[in-house]
Amino acid sequence: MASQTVTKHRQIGLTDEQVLEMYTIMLKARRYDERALLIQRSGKTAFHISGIGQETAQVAAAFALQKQHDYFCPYYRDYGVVLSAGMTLHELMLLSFVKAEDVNAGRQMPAHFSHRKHHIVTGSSPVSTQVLHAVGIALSAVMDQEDRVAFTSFGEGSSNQGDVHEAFNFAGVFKLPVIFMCENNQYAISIPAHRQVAGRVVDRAAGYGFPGVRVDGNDPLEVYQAVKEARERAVRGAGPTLIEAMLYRISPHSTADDDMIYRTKEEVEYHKEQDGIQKFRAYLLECGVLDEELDRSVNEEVMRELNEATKYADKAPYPSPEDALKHVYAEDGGGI
Amino acid sequence: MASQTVTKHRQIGLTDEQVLEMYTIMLKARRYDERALLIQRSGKTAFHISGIGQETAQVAAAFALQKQHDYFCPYYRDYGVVLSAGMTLHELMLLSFVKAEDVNAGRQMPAHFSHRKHHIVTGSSPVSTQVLHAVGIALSAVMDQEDRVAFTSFGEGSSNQGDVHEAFNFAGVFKLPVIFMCENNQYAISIPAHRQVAGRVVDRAAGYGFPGVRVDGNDPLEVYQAVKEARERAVRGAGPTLIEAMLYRISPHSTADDDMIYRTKEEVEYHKEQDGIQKFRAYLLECGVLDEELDRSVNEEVMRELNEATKYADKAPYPSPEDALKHVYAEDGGGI
Amino acid sequence: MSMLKTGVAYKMAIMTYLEAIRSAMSEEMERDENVFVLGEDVGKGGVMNATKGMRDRFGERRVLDTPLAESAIVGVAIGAAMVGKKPIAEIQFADFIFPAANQIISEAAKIRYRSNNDWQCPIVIRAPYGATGGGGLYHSQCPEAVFFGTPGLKIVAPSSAYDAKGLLKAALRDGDPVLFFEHKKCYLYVSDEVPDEDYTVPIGKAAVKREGDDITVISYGMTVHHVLKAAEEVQKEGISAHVLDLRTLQPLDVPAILEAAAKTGKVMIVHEDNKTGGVGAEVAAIISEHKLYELDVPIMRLCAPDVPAVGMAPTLEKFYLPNADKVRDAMRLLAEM
Amino acid sequence: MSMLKTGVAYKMAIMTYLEAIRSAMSEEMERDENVFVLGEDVGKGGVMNATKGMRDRFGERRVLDTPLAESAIVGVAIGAAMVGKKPIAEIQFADFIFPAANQIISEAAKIRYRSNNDWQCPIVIRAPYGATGGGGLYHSQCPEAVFFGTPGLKIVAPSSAYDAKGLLKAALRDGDPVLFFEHKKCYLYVSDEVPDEDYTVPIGKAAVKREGDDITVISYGMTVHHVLKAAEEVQKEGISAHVLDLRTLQPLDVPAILEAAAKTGKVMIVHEDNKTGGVGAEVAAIISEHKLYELDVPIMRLCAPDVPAVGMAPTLEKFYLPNADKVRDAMRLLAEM
Ligand SMILES: Cc1ncc(C[n+]2csc(CCOP(=O)(O)OP(=O)(O)O)c2C)c(N)n1
Ligand SMILES: Cc1ncc(C[n+]2csc(CCOP(=O)(O)OP(=O)(O)O)c2C)c(N)n1
Ligand SMILES: [Mg+2]
Ligand SMILES: [Mg+2]
Repeated sequence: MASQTVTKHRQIGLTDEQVLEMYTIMLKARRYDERALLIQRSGKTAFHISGIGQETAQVAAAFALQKQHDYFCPYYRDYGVVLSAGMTLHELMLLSFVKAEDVNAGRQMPAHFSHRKHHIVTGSSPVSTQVLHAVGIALSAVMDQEDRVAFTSFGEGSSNQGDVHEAFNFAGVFKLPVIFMCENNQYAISIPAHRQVAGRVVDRAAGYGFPGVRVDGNDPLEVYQAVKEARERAVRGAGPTLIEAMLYRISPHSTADDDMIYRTKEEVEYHKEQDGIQKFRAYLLECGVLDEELDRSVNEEVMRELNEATKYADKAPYPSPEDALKHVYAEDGGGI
Repeated sequence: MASQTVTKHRQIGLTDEQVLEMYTIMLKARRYDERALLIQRSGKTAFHISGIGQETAQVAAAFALQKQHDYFCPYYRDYGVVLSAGMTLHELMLLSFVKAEDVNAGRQMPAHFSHRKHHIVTGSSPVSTQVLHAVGIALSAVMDQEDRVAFTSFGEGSSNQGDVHEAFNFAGVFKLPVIFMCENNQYAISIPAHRQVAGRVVDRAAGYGFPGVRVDGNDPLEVYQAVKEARERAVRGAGPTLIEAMLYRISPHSTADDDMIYRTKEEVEYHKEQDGIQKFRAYLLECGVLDEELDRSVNEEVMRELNEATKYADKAPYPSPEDALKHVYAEDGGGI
Repeated sequence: MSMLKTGVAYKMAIMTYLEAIRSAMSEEMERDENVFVLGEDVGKGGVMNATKGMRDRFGERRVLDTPLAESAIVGVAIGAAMVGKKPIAEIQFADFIFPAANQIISEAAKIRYRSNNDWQCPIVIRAPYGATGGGGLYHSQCPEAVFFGTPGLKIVAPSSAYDAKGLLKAALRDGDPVLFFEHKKCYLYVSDEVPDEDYTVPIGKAAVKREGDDITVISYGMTVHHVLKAAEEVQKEGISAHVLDLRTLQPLDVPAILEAAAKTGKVMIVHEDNKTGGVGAEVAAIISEHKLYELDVPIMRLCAPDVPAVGMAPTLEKFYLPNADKVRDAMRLLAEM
Repeated sequence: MSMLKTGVAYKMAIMTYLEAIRSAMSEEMERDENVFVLGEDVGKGGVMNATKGMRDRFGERRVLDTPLAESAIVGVAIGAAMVGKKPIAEIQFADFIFPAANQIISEAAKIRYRSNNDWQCPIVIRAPYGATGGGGLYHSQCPEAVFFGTPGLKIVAPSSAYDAKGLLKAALRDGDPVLFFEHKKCYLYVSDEVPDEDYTVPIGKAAVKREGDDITVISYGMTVHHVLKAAEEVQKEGISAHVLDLRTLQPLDVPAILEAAAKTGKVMIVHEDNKTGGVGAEVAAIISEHKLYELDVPIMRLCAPDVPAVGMAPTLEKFYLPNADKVRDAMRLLAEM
C-alpha cells in the first residue's frame, strides 16, 4: 500500500494502518458533524455545535495517546478526540438525539461527552473546568506511579479563564504528566482571538516553566508529533506541555449563532480551502496509503455507519420522565 | 544637603527632599510594624501582620505614582504604600485597635486598608481580588481619558489565583494603564516560592504581551525607576507592566504563625542583614542627604508621632454595638 | 396606546421583556454617561440579543466585548464602579456566574459595609436564567438561591416587560450591587405595556398581580405566568386565587408577603428553582414566623425537584419544570384543604 | 474510660473536636491508601493544626501542600476523585471557598447526575467556618447557605468531637461530594468522648441532644453548645427544652425535624449564619409544610443579623453573634408564648 521511500508518517512512528485509521476517523467526525447540523435544521434535535475545521488536530492528538489508558478531558468540539478514543457514531447520535440509551441518558446537551470505559471524562458547559480535572488525574497517575497522562483541550477564548492559569501553575509546580492543547480556532463566539487573548497562548507556558509549542492544526502529522513528544516528556517525569494548535472554526459558533454578523463569507471560504482533511487525503494519496477506490469504500463505510446510527438514534426512546430523579447521589451511599 | 556629584536619585528624577521623605516613611512603616507587634503581644489587639522587609519597595513604588490622583489597590502588607499615599500613623493605629474612629470603624482586621480621599481602595482578605479592581479602575481612566493609573500589589503566592491571570489578560487586551507589582517575599505562609510558583512570576507578563521587570526590592531607587517607567508607559497608552520585586518576609506570616516550623533562624538572620532601609540610610548618608543628627531628629519625630497615635488609639472608644447594623446598603437607596 | 394612571395620561407601547431590558439600558446610557455594558459578545448584541444595536449607538467602549472570563467581567466592573462608573456586567448565561462568585460575594456585597461607607459598589449584574426548552443542565439554571441571603446584594427577578424596564432603571440608579435575573423564557414569550416616559419600579416592592379570596400564590419570574394562567382556569371552578409577584428577591417585601398570606390563609409558593433552600423557603419561614395564626392550612411549595438541574430530553424537561397544569392541580388541592 | 453501648464495651477517650478530625483523617488514610489531603500549608499542619504531624506520618505526597488557588485545590481534587482517589481538599478558611464555587457547584455537585452515573466525584471539602473572636469579616463567615440547596452536594456541620470524627469517616466512605464545615470555635472549645474503635456517624441523621417537653430548639455547629447551656439555665426556671442537632445540613433529616417540632409545638431555630436565606429558613418551611397543625406558636429563628459578616471590634462581634444569653432570653420568650 505504501510508497517506496520512507514516508513522513513512518518517520515519526505512524504505520500506514494508523494514518488510514486517522483519516477514517476524521471523515467520521466531519460526516457526523454535517449530519447533526441537518438533523438540527429539520427540527429533530435542539442543538448542534460543530467541530468542522478542527478534526485533523483532534484526531492527530488523540492518536498520539494511549486508548483506555491515558485520560481524555476534551471540550465540546472534540468529536475527533472522542471518536479516536473509542466512542462510536452510534453513541454520538444517541447523544445528539438525547435518547435514553445515550451515555448521559439524554440529560446533557449534545457535545457534552462522557465515556468512562474509554477514559473520556464527563464534561460540562462552563468552559475550562476540565483543565483542572486533567491536572488532578495527572496527579493521581504520579501518586500511583502509573505511566499514564491526562490530555485536555480548550478553546483560545477559554484559555482566559482563571482555572487554566491555576491548572498550568499546579501542573508546573509538581511536573505532572498532563498535556494542555489549546485549539485556537480564531474565534470565541464573535470575538476574534486578538481581542480575546493578550499576547499568544503558546507563550504563556514559559511563565510556568514548561514548553509551549505552536503547531499548524491542519497538519495532523505535526500535531501528532508534538503531542507524542509531550507524552514522552510527561511519562518520563519532565512535566506538562502546552500545545497551541492553530485552526479555524469553519461553522458558526453553534446552531444558535449567526456568524455573518461578525465575519465575512470570504474569510470563511478562504479557510475552507485550507481544510486539513483534504490536505491529509492528498498526502495519503500521494504516498500511496490511499487510492481513489479505497477512499470511496472508506467513505461508503463511514456513511453506512452514520446512516445506521442516525436511524437508530432517531427511533430510540427518550428517557422516561421519572428518570429525572435518578442518580443525584449514589444509590447505596457510595460505600467506598 | 546634597553632595557635589550628581547623585543616583537625582539622575532618576528624585529630589533630595523626596528621598528624605521616602526614608522617613520607610521608618514610619517599620516603627509602626514593630509597635503593632508589641501591642498585639500585650493582648491589646487581636492580630498583626507584618510588612518588615518590604517597606523599601512599597514606599519607592508609591513615590513613583501621583497621590490622590492615581489609584492604589494595595495588599495587606503594604503599610509603606498606604503611608506614602497619605494615610497617617494615627489612622493605622486606629485600624490596629479596631476603634470607632478607624476608617473601617473597627469592622475589619488590621491591614485591611481603605481611604477614599487618598484613593486607597478598600481591601478584603481573599487574596488577589483587588488585582481585577485595579484593572477596572484603569478601564475607567481610559474611558474618561484621564491620565491616571491604577497600581496594585500582591504576593507571589497570590499571583497563582485565577483572578490575576484574568486581570493580566484583560489589561493586556485593552492596553490599560495599570501597574501590577508582585512583592515576592519568598514565602506564602509556609510554602517557599519554588513550591508555589512554577516558572517565574515576572516571565508571565510576556504571555500577555506586556513587559515584566524583576527588581531588587531592597533597592528603592531601582523599584522607583521601574514603577516610574511603568507609569509613563501606562499613561501614554502602551499598556500594563508587571513588576516583580524580590524581597524577603522577615517576620512570621502573621502573629498567628510560627515560622520556625518551616524555615531556620539563620535564613531569617541572613535576610535581616540585607535590610533595604539600612542600605538606603547608608546611601543617603553617603550622598549627604542625611547626616547623623538629621537621622536622629527624623527618628525622634517618627517615634513622637507613633507614640501619640498609639496612645490615642488605645484610649479611643470601640464602635457602639448597634453600629453593626449600619451601611449594609446606602441609606437613601443610592440615588445616583 | 395610552392609559390613565394617577391622573396622568401615559403613552404606552407593547414590547417584549427583551426589548424592555434593551430600552432600559439604552435610556440609562443616554441619561448617564457613566453607564456602560460589558460582557462576552455584547458588541454583536449578545447571544440573547439584549444589547442588539447598542454598540452602533454608543460605541464599542460603552458596549464592551470582554475576554471570556466571568470573574474578570465582574471584578473589572467592581473596580470601575468604585471610582464612579455604573457598569452593567452581562453574564452570558446565569449558569456561568459561578466563576464570579468570589467577586460577587466577597467583594461587591461587602464593599460598603467593610469600609464603613467609605466606598460603594453600584454595579448591576445581568444574568439570563431559567429554562427555555432544550437548554439542558447548563443553560437553564436558576442560581438565585446561591446569592440569596448574602446581605449587601440586592436581587431582582422581574416577570413582565414593565417591571423589567422599571426595575433595571431602578437598579442602574441604585447605590448598591444588584443581581438582575432575567428569565430567558420571558424574553420573547412575555410582552406587555410599557410607558414611553421615564419611570422606575422600586426595588424591594412586590406586586399583586391578581386579587383573590380563596388561596394565595406567591411567585416570581416565569412561573408567575404559569400561576396567572392556572388562576384563570381554577376561577372557572370557583376558586379565587390571590397572586403576588415578588419581583425583588432581596430585600423581600415582607409586608406584602404577610398581607397576601393573611388575606386567604392558604398559601402556595411557586418557583422554578429547586425546592430545598430556595427563595420559597424564606418566604415560608417569614410567614410561619409572623402570620402563623392566620394560616388555615400548611404552606405549600411547588418547585422543581431537588435534582441538579433540568435534563435536556423533552421528557425530562417536562417532568422537571413547573407549568400551568401542575400549578392548577396544586391550586385545586390547596383550595380543597 | 469505657461505656456500654448496644451491649458492647467501647473504650473511649476524651479528645478535642480538632483532634477528632485529625484522627478521622489519619485513620482513614491508614485504612485506604487512596485517601489524601491537599490544601494550603497542610504540610506544616495547616493554619488550624488539623493536619499536624500527618506529613511526617504519611509523606508529602499524601499531605500535599498546594499553590494558593482554591479553584485548583477543588478542581484537582475532583479530577483525582473521578479516577479513584479519595481527596480531602482543605480550604484554609471557609471564607475563601468562593473562588472554588464553580468547581463545587457546576462540577462536583453535577458529575454523577449529568453523566447518568457513568462518573462519580467522591471528594471531601473541609472548610473551617464560623467566628472565634477577632476574625473580622473574612475569617468568621458561615457560608453554608451558599451551597445549601445545591442538589448533588452533601453538607455536614458537626458540633461534637464524636460527631466530627464519625461524620468525617462517613464522608470519606461516601460516594458523593461532601462539604464538611468545621466550626473553628469548636476546635479547642469542644471536647467529648470518642471511641477508640472505628465507627461512623451516618450522614443525614440528626441527633437529639436533650429531651424536653416545653420547647424545641433546632441548631447545628457551635450554637448547639449555646443552646445546651441555655437549656440548662432555663431548666432551673422550669422550662424543659428539647434540643435537636441537625449535624447534616444536606440532606436534612426531615423525620427527625418533624418529630422534634411536633413534640412541643414550640419551635426555635438557632444558627450563627445570618437569618435570611439561612438553613433555618428551610427547616421552618419544612415544619410549616408538614406539621402546621401541631404548632402552638410561630416558628422563631435566632440567628445573626442580616449584615455581611461579623465585625472585628469586640463590641460589634458580641452584638452580632448568638450566645447562650441571647438563646436563653429567646427560650423564655418562646416558653411564655
Ligand atoms: C464559563 C463560561 N462562560 C461562558 C460560556 C459561553 N460560551 C460557550 S462557548 C464560548 C466561546 C468559547 O470560545 P473558545 O474558548 O475560543 O472555544 P471555541 O468555541 O472557539 O471552540 C462561550 C463564551 C461558557 N460556556 N462558559
Ligand atoms: C483566597 C484566599 N485563600 C487563602 C487565604 C489565606 N492566606 C492569607 S495570606 C496567604 C499567603 C499569601 O502569600 P503571598 O501571596 O506570597 O503573600 P505574603 O503573605 O507572602 O505577602 C494565605 C494562604 C486568603 N487570604 N485568601
Ligand atoms: Mg475559539
Ligand atoms: Mg509571599
